[in-house]
Amino acid sequence: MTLVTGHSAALDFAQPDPVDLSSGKYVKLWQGPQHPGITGNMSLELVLDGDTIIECKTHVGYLHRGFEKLMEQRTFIQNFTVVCRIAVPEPAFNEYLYAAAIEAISGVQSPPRAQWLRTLNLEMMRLASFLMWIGGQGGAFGQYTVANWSLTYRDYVLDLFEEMTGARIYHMYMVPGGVRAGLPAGFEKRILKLMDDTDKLLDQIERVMYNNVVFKARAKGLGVITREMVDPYGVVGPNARASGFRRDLRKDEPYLVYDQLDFNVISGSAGDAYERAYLRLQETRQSVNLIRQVIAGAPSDGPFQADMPNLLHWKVPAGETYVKAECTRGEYGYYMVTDGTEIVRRVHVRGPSYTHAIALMERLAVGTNIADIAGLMVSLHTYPPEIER
Amino acid sequence: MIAEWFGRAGNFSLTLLIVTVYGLLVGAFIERTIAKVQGRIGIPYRQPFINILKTLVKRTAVSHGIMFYLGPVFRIAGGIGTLAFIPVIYGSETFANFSYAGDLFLVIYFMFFGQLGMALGAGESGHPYSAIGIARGLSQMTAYEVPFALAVISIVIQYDTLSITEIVAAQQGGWQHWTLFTNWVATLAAMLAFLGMTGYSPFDIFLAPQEIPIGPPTEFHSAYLSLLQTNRALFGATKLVLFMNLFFGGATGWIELMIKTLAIYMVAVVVGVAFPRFRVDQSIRFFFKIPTLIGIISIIYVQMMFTS
Amino acid sequence: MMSELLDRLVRDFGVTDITERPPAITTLKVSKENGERLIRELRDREGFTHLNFIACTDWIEDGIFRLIYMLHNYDSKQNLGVHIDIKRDHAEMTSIHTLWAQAWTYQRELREMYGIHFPGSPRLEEDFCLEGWDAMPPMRRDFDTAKYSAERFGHREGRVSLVPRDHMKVQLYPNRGGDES
Amino acid sequence: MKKTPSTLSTLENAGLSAEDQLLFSNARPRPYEPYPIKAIEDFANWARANSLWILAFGTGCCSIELRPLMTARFDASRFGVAGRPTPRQSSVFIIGGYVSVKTLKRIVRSYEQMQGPKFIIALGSCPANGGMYFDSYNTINQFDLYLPVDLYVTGCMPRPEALLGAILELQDDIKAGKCDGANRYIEHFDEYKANQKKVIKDWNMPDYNW
Repeated sequence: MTLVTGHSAALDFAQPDPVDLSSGKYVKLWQGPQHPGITGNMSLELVLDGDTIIECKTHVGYLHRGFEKLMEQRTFIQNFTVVCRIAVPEPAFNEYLYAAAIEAISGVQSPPRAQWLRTLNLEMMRLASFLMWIGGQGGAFGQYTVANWSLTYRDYVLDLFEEMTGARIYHMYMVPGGVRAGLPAGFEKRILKLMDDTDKLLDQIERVMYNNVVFKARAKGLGVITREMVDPYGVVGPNARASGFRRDLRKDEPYLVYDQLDFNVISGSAGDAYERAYLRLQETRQSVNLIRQVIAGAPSDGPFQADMPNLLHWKVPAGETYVKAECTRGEYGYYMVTDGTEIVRRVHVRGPSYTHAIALMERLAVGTNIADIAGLMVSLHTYPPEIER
Repeated sequence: MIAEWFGRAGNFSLTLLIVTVYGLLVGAFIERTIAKVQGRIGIPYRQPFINILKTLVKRTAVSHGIMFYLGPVFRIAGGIGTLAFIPVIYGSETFANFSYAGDLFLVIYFMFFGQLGMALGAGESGHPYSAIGIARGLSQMTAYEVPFALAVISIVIQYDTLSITEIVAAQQGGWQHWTLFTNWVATLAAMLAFLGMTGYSPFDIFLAPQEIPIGPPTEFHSAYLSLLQTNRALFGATKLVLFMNLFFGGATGWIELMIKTLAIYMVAVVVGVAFPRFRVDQSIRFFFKIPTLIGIISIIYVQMMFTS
Repeated sequence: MMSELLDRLVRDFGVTDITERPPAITTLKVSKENGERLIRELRDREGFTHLNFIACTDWIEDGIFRLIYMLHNYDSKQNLGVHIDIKRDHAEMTSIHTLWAQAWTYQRELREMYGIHFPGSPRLEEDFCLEGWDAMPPMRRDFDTAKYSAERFGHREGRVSLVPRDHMKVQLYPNRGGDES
Repeated sequence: MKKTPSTLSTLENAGLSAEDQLLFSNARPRPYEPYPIKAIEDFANWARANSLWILAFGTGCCSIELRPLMTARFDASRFGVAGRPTPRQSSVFIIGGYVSVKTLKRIVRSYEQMQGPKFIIALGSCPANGGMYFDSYNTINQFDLYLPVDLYVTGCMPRPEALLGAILELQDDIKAGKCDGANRYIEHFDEYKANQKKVIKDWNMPDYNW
């Protein structure tokens, strides 16, 4: 009769009683969708008592395109143009997971070189996404200098993506059975050069932003996720690691070539916005390091695509699977059901923002100062398009 | 008599024009400096002028009431009024403006005046972010005015006068006579207050585009906004001239004025470009602690050094 | 370890259709009545403390919605998918919003996208993604999104919209009238 | 000046409740004439073209390219472009890609609050003809049915260079006096409104957001 850790009866998920707005004591404020301090296109409905938030409701759906419905209208290969658009700043994880789900059901094995290239692509994506996040976190607290620096470096990573895949944002690089192309000539040299520069940039960012007394004053103690909250709220990824959990799918359930790479799971303890920000900086460094390892370890020749049946009328056997990968925000997953036809029966995309931006955000926002909402929102690292899909 | 007043008003108009244009140019220069730190090229020098022109020739304007009209007018009246009583160039009859024996107190009053008028105007716009911005702006202003007022009292005791012209006169004859060197404690307190006055990071919470879309002027547009933009340049330059007069020995020519004001402005910019912004309670706490303490020390210092 | 657990679940909850699926998940099926009790037991006693997601598949041929609750055990690294079949008409399921904080969000989405009712789930009737929706819940299989889009939004003159899956075949095998075989 | 198509002098505001109707203006917008002297109008247009303030509203995925555009790599501020957080002060609305029905409502609201002359740049193929979401139940297929578009930029998504090109193009058009989308919107106000109300089912805002 032992209760498993992480759950306590004291945690109450019940919705609070609605605030009596007609009393005139409170102000209702919409933050977004037309608001520069919101991440992407979503909105927060805030009720204020003075400067303090007493109620927060997340509204999503401004980006809803019905991806899961659209996927049920298209063949497996046609969906590759669709899936990458689900999470705009991080399309590569969608491509990988969609390909991995099909491979799991159909039993196709991608060759080793393709796995290394996929790992490279995912880690570059992680680096680009983290760089953008650092800029966002700086901007949310008014530190525009760092935002300009890091976004520029993200653009340099996008240049490398363009070399590797032919596209800046939406690559459509990973297909079932492998990847679309190998590396262009001289790519290794250029990426290693960029990694060296990025290391220097990250040192500078740490000096200017993370060691800054004002940044510390703003971020420390903001939006604390306690250890007890992690499991009941479904917190994953850096948000959970900053609260002291050593959970990383790359280590726990290794996929691709992560079991051959040398890295440690980074975790913190305080669980506040500063801890999360610092953890993400360390993970950015880790990502740079992993890219170096992948470049050193990747085989330079060999097939990068498995033999595939004609993709146009490929009938994937009936089955069901759930594949997941560690994206920058935590567990990203694809649940796929097939029924033996040329068209997928059902795809469900599980994005970590789904829990972070709604249940967790609504809880953390209560009691926060209105000035800190943008910073809190960014520190949870949420992307609206993966919530509403 | 009347002819003399007309002459002075004409001179003042000339000063006003020069200071406004100079303020706009300084604004562009500062923008470009910040852009360089961020790795950008930045706006062209003509950009602030075009912006004002563009807002002026907007085709439509929506009003929210009489106070909404008057807000920007009060604001620019505050800017003009502040400049009107500051002698811009020491020793020049043309650019002495309406400086008189008690002008220092009037100037400090006018610096408040514009902010209050703006608060009324933005309040009438009915936008909640304006109201929040006003609340933050006024409370932060109250906070930084304390060290500033203490510093001003300190130099009033030091020079035993309320006239800016006389304060400048007392600082002539070499850099060692500047308040910066004779009363560095008061200068330090005033420069910390200056960081709050300019509205750069870390004290730009009342604008804070990421949190409350630019705060008080959220609803102002078209011609109202062009007035506010003009005032921003004018008021910014006026504050620089005031600080230069009080603490940095004033200026006897335009070139000296430019060098000194730019150097003073750079202090705020260098801090601003490296820092995120404080929350309003943090910034108030900041001003009430060290700068206020320094201000009090400066008065004690002055009492010991100059009045014995 | 896993088989022990599954044996116990069969005994106590009458779960059926236990299937191992690649890459590393186990799915099982449980009746609607035992569903909430099973999930609570898995969470509280067996260490499945992480709810990955709640999703639904519309099996219109069989007249059922298949709900899937994907659970994860962080200690033993097991993934368990709980299938619960409910009837398509008057679809209703016990709410589990007291177990996980994010569960009501999923239930709100399922209410909007499939029309499944979860009695007691908070803010269930609020709009989630759609606003002012007046047609059938869009994720049901019998909802024709292309037709709806054409009627509601129209198409620009000159744009030819083809059924993607047929069009590619015609493009690639023009001589055989799109017959690829 | 062209006549407005409707003979009604005020708007109905039928979507609002009785007490809310008192809070909102029901005046009809009127089209605006250029300055009578051409040289002044040209000068005004030159100023408008060289000071384009973009409304900070990322409506879709293409708006992710606005960040590289505004930051150090591409730095659009060289051309007088700046981001503005409030619709009252901005003059350019960049539609970032596909527009869902829920966002369209907010776009209309933000657009009407902008002060004329105002311009719309639509990015990507989705606002032009539905793009890859042509069969989606929640995205509109032709943006110019609902609001007047001054410039379309093709691509999925358009690169920052394409956006810079679009801004330069828009500047040329404004200088030539060709961008009068705001006037077109008001002249054909009833048609645009009817189209908007056809897709936005729960119309609970005033007919024109002053």
